[in-house]
Amino acid sequence: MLEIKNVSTSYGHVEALRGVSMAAHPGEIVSLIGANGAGKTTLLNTISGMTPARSGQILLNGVEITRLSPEKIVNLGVCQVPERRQVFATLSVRDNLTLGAYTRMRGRGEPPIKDRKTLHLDIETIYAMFPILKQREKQLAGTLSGGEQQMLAIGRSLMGRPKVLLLDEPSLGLAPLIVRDIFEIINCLREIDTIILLVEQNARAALRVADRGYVLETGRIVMAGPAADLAADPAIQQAYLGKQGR
Amino acid sequence: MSLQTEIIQFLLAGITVGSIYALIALGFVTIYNVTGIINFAQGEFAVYGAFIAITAFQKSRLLSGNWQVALEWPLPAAALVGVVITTLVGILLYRLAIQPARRASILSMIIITIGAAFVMRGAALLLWGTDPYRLPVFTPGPPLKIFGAILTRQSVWVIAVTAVLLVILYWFFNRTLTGKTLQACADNPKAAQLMGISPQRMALLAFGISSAVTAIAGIVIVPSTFMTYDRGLTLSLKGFVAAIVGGLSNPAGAVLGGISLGVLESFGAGYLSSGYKDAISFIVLFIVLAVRLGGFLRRRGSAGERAGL
Amino acid sequence: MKRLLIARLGSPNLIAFLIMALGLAAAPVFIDNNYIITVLTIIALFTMLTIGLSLLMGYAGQISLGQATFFGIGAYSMAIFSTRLGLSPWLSLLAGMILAGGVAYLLGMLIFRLHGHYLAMATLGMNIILYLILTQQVDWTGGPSGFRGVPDLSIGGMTLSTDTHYYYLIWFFALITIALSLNIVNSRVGRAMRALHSSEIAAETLGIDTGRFKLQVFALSAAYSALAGGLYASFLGFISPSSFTINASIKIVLMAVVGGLSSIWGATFGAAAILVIEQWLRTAIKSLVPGASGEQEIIAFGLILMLIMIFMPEGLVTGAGKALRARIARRKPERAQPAGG
Amino acid sequence: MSDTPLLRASRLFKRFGGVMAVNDVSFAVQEGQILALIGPNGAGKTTTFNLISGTHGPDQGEVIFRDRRISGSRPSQIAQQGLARTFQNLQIFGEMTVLENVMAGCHLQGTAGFLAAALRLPKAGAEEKRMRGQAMSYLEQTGLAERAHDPAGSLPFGQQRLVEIARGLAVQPQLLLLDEPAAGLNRTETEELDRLILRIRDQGISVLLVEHDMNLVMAIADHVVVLHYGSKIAEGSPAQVQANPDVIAAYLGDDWAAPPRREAADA
Repeated sequence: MLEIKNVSTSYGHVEALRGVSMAAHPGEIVSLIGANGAGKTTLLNTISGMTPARSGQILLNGVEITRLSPEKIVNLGVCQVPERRQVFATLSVRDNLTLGAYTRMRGRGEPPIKDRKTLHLDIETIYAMFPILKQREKQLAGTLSGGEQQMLAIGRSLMGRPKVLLLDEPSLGLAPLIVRDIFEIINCLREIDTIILLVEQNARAALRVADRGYVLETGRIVMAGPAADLAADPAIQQAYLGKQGR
Repeated sequence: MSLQTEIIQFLLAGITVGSIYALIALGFVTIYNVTGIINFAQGEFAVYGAFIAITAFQKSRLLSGNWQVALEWPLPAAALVGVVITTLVGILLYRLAIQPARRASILSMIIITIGAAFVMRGAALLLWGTDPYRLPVFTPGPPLKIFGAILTRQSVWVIAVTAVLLVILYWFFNRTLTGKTLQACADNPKAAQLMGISPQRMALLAFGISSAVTAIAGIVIVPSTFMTYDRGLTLSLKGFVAAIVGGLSNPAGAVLGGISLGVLESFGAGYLSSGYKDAISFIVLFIVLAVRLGGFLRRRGSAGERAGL
Repeated sequence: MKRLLIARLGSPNLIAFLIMALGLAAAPVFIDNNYIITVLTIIALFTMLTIGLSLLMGYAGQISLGQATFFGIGAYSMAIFSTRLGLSPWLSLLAGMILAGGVAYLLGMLIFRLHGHYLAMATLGMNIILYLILTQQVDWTGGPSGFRGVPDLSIGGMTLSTDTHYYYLIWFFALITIALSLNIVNSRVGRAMRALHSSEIAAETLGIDTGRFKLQVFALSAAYSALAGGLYASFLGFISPSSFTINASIKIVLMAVVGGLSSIWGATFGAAAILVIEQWLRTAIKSLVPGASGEQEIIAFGLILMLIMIFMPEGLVTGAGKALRARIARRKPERAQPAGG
Repeated sequence: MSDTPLLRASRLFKRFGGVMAVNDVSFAVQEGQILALIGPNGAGKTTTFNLISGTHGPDQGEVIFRDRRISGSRPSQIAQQGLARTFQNLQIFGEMTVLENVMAGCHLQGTAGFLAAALRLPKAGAEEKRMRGQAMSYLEQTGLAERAHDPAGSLPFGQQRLVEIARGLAVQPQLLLLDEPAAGLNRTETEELDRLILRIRDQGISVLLVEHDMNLVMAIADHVVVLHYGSKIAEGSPAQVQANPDVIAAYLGDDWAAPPRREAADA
């Protein structure tokens, strides 16, 4: 399981997370929601080591990963699908997927990929999940549509056989119909028995797909609970749209 | 000599010199793409490659004659040593000077690589002095004739080595996992890090490849031109101009840029003024910068720059 | 008015300035050694050059690796205008400054659209082109072997002929440069320059025309350099292209870096330090490696550049001051809360 | 005079690559008004802000400020027209003192050039004194007077925000653009900011605000414009936009987008 204990993170002078504690278990989808600037993305970046925590602890299956380098954290099975997808635009779809398994091919990730055949099989598994990627196999990732790039980014992370999958705003900038497809995919990811943390601005959709949810406000967790309960709570709307205005 | 022959002659000479510029430009591009750094010490790698190869090949008096070296290895072995040691120098440069300052501003980084160029140049002066050095041609024999123009055998070597290196580099970057990893780092260093790729390891690799390629350039050219300790700066600048002409982050562009710069210089020296041959590349630089940088190049920057490497 | 005067007198800049001026004025009385006087004079010249670059790099945040270009323009203007064109030496000096400033302004219009690497390379290219012109246009410049017979300057009918004369003249100009630059830095334009260095976009949104400012500072630094060049030519009477190479430009960068890129006083310190080190290294290397010739001291210069930029990017003077202050600041709370340690 | 708005953005378009960042956005800021520009992440707020402040030019459309077209002008020219701004990721001059920061903001109130400065002409001296006095008054207004001689970079984050606002005020603008002024501030600092912005408005300076902190927006804005996917989806009083179903959907999303979770489906 993934445990986050009293974590604080700052960017320069700005405290982006203030004593955040939470936990997540394999096979469940946990949504982190909250208004812009609440610290959702920072929380994911802190877990993946891109923005190291200033204080507190992050434990993966009892092993402390706080302040390890991002590379080491990836080796331990934490894979992040970054905001705005960040595919390697100048590489082909297949190469993007291959690089997703980089740590496993270098023998540092689990299970290691020792030969081309294993790699090929793994890529085929991703293609089975995202048939469109197989059609685009040789195309440069930069030429893909937004939705396809999002699928590629998710597929690329799955190539690392994550124990923890961090999804950062997967619906950002996508057309509403594509958003539906992406959430469909996220729903299916439950089957791979990983810990999934989902950061979403689309709170209603995120709570619908998730098992549990946490609400962040200015770097703090202000609400937590089963997703269905949170979805029904009117306080959520206030967290997004503020107290009653004039 | 007929006008046509003359033109072919200049063209061939230009392509030969241009190949060298192309290799140095490739060195620039490799480092720039992965790290966002322009290495002002790039040309020094060519000097070191050549000098080390020469020292391994023939009896040499180093440190103003205070240190006699008589290895007298066969040419291929000497060349290999030149490349290997220069590569180590490149790696050392990264580890000792670039990596510790990788969060520094562009201004600081420029000054650091300039400092590195000075150290390397000064060390070369101390070791090898101010004398010009030369290697024998790789394969002696009469020059080739192409449409009446003369192409020396060494020029063939230069062009062939450049071509072979290009093929190898193309294969490396596009067909091997390590090559693709480097490309990924150049493309999006942040995402690369999220794949478990260490940007610093890749930067080290880039410095290694870049210094090796530039050292080879220095070695293949030294049979046809004398090498002196202070050639590094001019070579750096020409390589940089070639890289800029090609768009700075584009390896194929760098090669084209190098060869066109060589050809332009060759014609300029032939028809305008040989004294101002070296000015040609800078006039090209000013024109390219004025025309293109106002537009897309400046805004894009390299991946490394964006990541603050 | 009285209060203002006192306030001014009390400013550390003014006190430092007065002490320095008095010390320099008295120095030749105690030093009866032409060599030392000459070294001190050269320090004054490089102070002007370094201040020009400091204004440009440290305050306006624009890099130039070709300051020796303007040094050269100043020197050769002095030589050519005063001999070939028959202008008076003083007019030639002024003409050189105007020419250098104008060249900088025009070049700046082209290259200040660039940033970082491109600007650095473009300024290097500028220097190389000047060097080529100096070596190629033999009829005008005397070519690689140099230009002999640059006339002496004269003041009120007295021709300056001795080293001590030039010592006073050149330090006079150097002190003026320092004073003017200190004034500029602490003024409306100075703030605009520093703002531009810190954040170009923020400066722009305050109504500061950043493009024009960069050009003006570049032209100013070029004029300073040309002033140094003209004085240098007249002082030595002989100039050659080898004094205006990229090595010279980098040496100026080094002096600015050692002194701290954004410090007027640092510029003087940097110039002095590097020139002294240079003299010392030349003899040291020769005794270490018998028979060595050439500018091996550039190894040390390169090392200094790298070390400072890696460990103390603000330069020695500014950096050391900051480190000291940080140390004091660290100690204070410790003393205030002994239990906390 | 009063019926023409101070600033009018009409039919702005801006495309970045394949993305329409700003798609046909129009709105107006009235004199003496606090207008808030809000919207979910990626809605195009910052781009719109940049189109107005001159950091980018619009592909189509224009920005009219005091009856003059300012779109396409350099930021320094826009500042001369009486429009100042702050930055979301602070752009203070860290090595300069707080006072010097604000005096740099007074740049347009002076004329001394290099020569006057270098020679310390009396004119420049008088001007300098005047600017110093002005800058101090802005520091007093923002509660920074005590820190006037500290390097701006050494101030805590919240006060650095105030330095930017004081510096913006020093431009003597008619319209002050604030780019997420509350980002990174704690609750007390945000409340102080509330009051400061209201005071600024009461001096007759209009404020255009891009802000994430909805409590702040709802408490002080006179008028709110909501962007989503680059387009304007609503505008009105804070209470009006809060109750607007389109706005709620934009912020909270539509749950039809997600399939129900497995357990629910099984049950």
